Amino acid sequence: MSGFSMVEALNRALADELAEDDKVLVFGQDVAALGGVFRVTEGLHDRFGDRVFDTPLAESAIVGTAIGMAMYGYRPVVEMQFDGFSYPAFEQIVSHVAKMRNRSRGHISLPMVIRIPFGGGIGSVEHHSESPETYFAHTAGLTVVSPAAADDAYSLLRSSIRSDDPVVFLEPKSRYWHRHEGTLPVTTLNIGVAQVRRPGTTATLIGYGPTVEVCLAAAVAGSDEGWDLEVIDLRSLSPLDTSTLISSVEKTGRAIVVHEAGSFLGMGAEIASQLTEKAFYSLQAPVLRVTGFDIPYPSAQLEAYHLPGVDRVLDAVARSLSY
Amino acid sequence: MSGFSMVEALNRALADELAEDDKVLVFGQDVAALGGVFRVTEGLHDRFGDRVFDTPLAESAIVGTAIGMAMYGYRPVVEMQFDGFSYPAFEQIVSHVAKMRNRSRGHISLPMVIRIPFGGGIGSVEHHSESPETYFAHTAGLTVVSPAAADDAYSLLRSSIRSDDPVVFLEPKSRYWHRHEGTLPVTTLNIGVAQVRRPGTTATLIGYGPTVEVCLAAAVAGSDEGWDLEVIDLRSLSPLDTSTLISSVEKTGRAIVVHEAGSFLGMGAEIASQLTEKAFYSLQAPVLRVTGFDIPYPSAQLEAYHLPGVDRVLDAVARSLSY
Amino acid sequence: MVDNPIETNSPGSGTRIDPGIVRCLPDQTRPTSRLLEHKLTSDELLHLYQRMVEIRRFDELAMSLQRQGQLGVWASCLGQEAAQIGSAYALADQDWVFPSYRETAVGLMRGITPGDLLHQYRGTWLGGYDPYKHRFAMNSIPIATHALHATGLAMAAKRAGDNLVSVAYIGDGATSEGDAHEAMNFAAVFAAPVVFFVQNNHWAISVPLSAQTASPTLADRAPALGFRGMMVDGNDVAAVHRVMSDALEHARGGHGPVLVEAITYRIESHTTADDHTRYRTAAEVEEWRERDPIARLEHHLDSLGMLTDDIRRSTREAADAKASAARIEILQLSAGDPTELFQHVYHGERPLLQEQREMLRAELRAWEEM
Amino acid sequence: MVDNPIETNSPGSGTRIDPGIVRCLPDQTRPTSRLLEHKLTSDELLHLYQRMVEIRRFDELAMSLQRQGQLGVWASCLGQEAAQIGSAYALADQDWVFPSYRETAVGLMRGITPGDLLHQYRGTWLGGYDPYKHRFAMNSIPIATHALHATGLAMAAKRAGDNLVSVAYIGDGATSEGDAHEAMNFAAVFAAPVVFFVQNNHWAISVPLSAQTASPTLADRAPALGFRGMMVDGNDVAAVHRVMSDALEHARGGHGPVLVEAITYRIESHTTADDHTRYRTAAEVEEWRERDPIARLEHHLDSLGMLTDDIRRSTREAADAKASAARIEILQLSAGDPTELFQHVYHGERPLLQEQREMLRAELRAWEEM
Ligand SMILES: Cc1ncc(C[n+]2csc(CCOP(=O)(O)OP(=O)(O)O)c2C)c(N)n1
Ligand SMILES: Cc1ncc(C[n+]2csc(CCOP(=O)(O)OP(=O)(O)O)c2C)c(N)n1
Ligand SMILES: [Mg+2]
Ligand SMILES: [Mg+2]
Repeated sequence: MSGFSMVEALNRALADELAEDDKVLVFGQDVAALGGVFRVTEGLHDRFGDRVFDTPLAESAIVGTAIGMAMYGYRPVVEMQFDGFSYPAFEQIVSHVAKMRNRSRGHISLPMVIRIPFGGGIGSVEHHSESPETYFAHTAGLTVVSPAAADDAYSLLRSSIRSDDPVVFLEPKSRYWHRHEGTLPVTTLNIGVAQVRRPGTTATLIGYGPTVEVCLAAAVAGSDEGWDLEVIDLRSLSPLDTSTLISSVEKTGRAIVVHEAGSFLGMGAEIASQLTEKAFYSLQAPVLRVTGFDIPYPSAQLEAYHLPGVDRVLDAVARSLSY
Repeated sequence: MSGFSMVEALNRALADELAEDDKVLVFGQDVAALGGVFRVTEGLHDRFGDRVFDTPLAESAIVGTAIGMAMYGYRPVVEMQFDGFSYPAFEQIVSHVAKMRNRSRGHISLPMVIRIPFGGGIGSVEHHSESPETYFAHTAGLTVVSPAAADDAYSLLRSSIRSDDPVVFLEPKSRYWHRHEGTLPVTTLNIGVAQVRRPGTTATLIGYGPTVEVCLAAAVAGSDEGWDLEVIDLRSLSPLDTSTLISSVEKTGRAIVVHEAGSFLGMGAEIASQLTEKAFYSLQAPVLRVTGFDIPYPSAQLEAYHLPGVDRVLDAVARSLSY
Repeated sequence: MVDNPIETNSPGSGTRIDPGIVRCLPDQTRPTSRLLEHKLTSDELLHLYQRMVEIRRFDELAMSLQRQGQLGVWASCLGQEAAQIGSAYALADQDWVFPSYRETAVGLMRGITPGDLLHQYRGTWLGGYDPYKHRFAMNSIPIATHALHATGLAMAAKRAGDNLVSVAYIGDGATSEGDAHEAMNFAAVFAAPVVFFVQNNHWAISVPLSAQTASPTLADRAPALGFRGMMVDGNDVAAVHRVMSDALEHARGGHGPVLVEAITYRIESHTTADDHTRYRTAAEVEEWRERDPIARLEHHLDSLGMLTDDIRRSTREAADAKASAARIEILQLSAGDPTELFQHVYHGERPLLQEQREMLRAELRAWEEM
Repeated sequence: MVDNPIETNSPGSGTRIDPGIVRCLPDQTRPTSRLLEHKLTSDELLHLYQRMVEIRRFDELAMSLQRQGQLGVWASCLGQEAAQIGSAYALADQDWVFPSYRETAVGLMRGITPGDLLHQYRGTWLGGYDPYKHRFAMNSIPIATHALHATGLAMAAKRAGDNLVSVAYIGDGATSEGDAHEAMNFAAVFAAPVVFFVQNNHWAISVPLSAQTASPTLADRAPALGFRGMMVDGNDVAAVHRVMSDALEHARGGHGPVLVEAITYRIESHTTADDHTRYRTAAEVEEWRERDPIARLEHHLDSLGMLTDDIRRSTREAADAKASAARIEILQLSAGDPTELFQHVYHGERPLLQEQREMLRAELRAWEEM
């Protein structure tokens, strides 16, 4: 098979960081012998020994001990096995990971990465398809990123490990096996910078993680309607690259945000508010949101109805154009 | 002293529910002999015996055992001692409280109330002044309310206890001791309905919990500038009474949302997005947000700089009018 | 050898049963120093044998349905039948069960139909049965969290004066979670009638027991928190039944919670999505296969002269027939009207969800028309 | 009576020290069956006496500053001086402390200045000292959470081959939190050099120990998780020092974590915002006042003929002088430039915070001009 998948890219990013910086540690549940339930850490234990290790089954402890290690100068990269299992660590993340630098008046840095496979579309059981980004992106002190493509996954993960700020790294499960042409290593944009994946003039589609692909597919389909849609991949949810979004909307006058999380207080809300405030006179229609429903993530046979797909995006474009 | 404080109103609401429905239970840390650190449960243990009881120091257990009790037909009202100590219960709240009805296809109701004193302005130490409403209001399956006045606190708490949906009840600490004229019991509006606290035509100020008072004070101050400001008290954050907000904005053409939580993915983002989408042609300016900064809640001597005050609200009105 | 040390223990708190691991049925694979009396009649033993065979057959069916793409995933309980069936058989009707995702045998023992039980794995809904009818709570996937629900329900029942015990089924891995500790501590402090039934199957996905705890037992957690802990051979259905009966009696009698550590083994991979050959040896699995709980009981029944070829055959046939019926029931499961997605989120109606439901309804209509 | 049972215990895991609660100094309030040898010279005892007096004086100062409105709140450690000072004195420089909000005495023992230590209570900043300089981590207010940080740091130090022990100070109430359990289990599994120093002061705000646990001890949590637990009379500074020294040696020697339960009492209200007369009797407090740790040591020094009136006076005077200096330092604390609020949230700059800082800056300028 040519190219590399996102899983392979993440694996390689971990390996390269482990090789270059002996302060990097990788741990969590089932990351050693098994190589992670998605095989993101495959082979790393063999290669790096006890720098890649399994822990008992306790997420608060995984994040909490990582804090102590980061205080001591290590750069822990921990895995929450699934989005829905990051919640037991919520207190450690919100009360300590996010606040330690500030509390200590800058004395303590916590250079740690919390990797979380997130999002749906893989036919899984409950708690395995959540989109918890709002919880983290709303929390001051955290950096929250999500790659949409395999090459970016590699580069973003390496930058996240090198960041002196703690990073919540959201890996879109449904994109894990998608292959990218080319060879590693690659260097993509910095954390905090969004990428225009496709330029266009009719309207701006904004996605991240799993929905960038949906936006790109909608853009292709939209050209049948004569629409020239711009697609932006956020890459970083916090900080948010507002200026790239504003530039785009100043050109297109219309924007649609697409994500799997529910609409209510989803990223779309923040983006719509900022764009409305900062590009008020450019907008010819309200920023629209195409999102998962505001319901608990549904069972496998129903998820297709829940997830934002190409048709819903195109409907939203049409609605936007009708203003 | 005439009238009653919010603490007294909440205490009376609990007492009246305990008296009328023997399925109601009240528990948490220090709620029995001590009567709660804010005295909200004062005297209830004496009057209702072991239906009001202290637990060991473990928030996940307080919420988790409440789930089991609610399944068995009780109506637990649990207290998280402070906003910042609700996070250890986050997993139970998000993964179970919010989702149990849906998971069980409607078989299980969880009629429980999670009381959380929230917000700042009381000169407290870290973790005691948080505004965690986004975390809860973003979570499908939860009802999230917050009273701004003592009479409403009484009525909202009684309705919350009677609700068959789980309710996160956010009590604005800085309003605890504010007195309301009149006598209890009172009945105010239903959950889900916002209240216009002051009618006006120049712009709409939208607050909830601790910031309604700020909005009202700004409205009074604004009349010096010749502004006739409308003030809306949300009362319920989820569900959000969008139609009351739309009607107001259709009249005023301008809105400013005021809250203590940070702006990024705060309630202001959701309100701004919905208003922009649903009242696009009425809005003469973007919906503006006056909020706490996007930083960890600061120490006592600095909180005055952080909290949205009358001046910032008035500045925002001026900015809104300049569009 | 038959002995009876369980009754000699002071009830109430802080004690762990001697002499360590309780066994009642001979184990062919190792010398057993002493066996305790069990509490089952021959008819009951035979009944349990039949249920174990039937439920194993069901587990095989589920495995094969998963392979055929009819189930999204399957978490086999193969090898844990004695632990699950022996404990479930000891329950009274009014008792409540709080299961994890692996308690298929317990669910079937509580009378839930295979179809109702498998919605979650077929992906047709997140749950499917009426938990009140069977006193079998919703499967809990987040590890250890449901131990708190079990404790809360027990506290509630005690308060109501109802004579029931609430049983939390958790795994060895689950004991590492904070929630497990909090549940045990609350149960002890409130002397709640809960049994924490820990199936120590030696693995939490790929993490072995030795990486989960530095203690030689999980049962010792109980006395450290002031309540009773017991250990049982989890592959010995009669011993499990006996220890569980004692535990339930203890809890029912108002003496507070009990932790039962049932020592068993997960023969299959964690789920069908897992590959256990990556992290454990074939020899280890083989060793435990030889301690198969069904073979153990079979051997015992044989030694009592109770297992004719006829019974073996009829047992197998009955199991096959039930599996066929189950197969049909499972394949008929469907997700139903997608707009039900909005129906159970809240008790009351919500404008936001009504809007979203109308949008979906319009889409469904449009698709139909195409 | 002097005995030495600590060394007779097998090191490694799973044991709790006999004979129960270790004591070294006679307790005037109750017959003490046997006293163990302590490890302090007379000079050291005298030094500890002086520090205890000095730190109690400091605590009184803080109480009165709070009453004068100069501190927002104060959590007194009055009555816990032996536990805190005896344990802190046993530490090596390279060891790390992870305190809760009540470890004032430990903080002062680590050389943090009163002002630096009290920013949090004065409300001038959330913290104030350099944790690396003193190897004294930031105060942790969320109960039990910092036990995990201590464990993580110990795992890191062990990995780095550094010879240090990490000490988590937690309360009796804290042992109920899931994080306490997870921290102890991780520490045990990774054989990390951590000491969990539990000050069992009998109360968690208004909740007594008896409502916190059904177990007679907290120390027994350790053997249940496969590591060593010890109990010590927390009002006996020599015993605390001795047990803590042994615990540190055990952990430092690579034998894994230790839990030390120091039995003491919170004499004051939980904080100045609390009113303990609402939930406990004056008689109970009185009983413990009679077991005052400073009086205990004083009595012992007296019986050794070491406590002249001169020494008493000079000790008191030195304490007063330090308190006066501390008072000045604390009153001089100020919050500084409010735009520092934006400085430590992230390592890098963020446009959103830059905007907000500029807004605040403009407001500050406008206010100045008014
Ligand atoms: C809170 C949480 N973290 C992680 C997981 C992922 N996970 C599912 S099963 C499992 C192992 C459970 O092991 P154990 O408790 O021994 O039960 P067993 O599967 O052996 O029956 C893990 C880690 C989860 N479901 N919940
Ligand atoms: C997670 C969390 N829940 C609740 C609180 C509120 N609170 C502060 S101190 C305290 C009691 C702590 O008791 P203990 O652990 O015995 O320590 P002590 O105060 O006696 O030193 C509580 C409940 C908190 N700080 N953190
Ligand atoms: Mg297991
Ligand atoms: Mg205490």
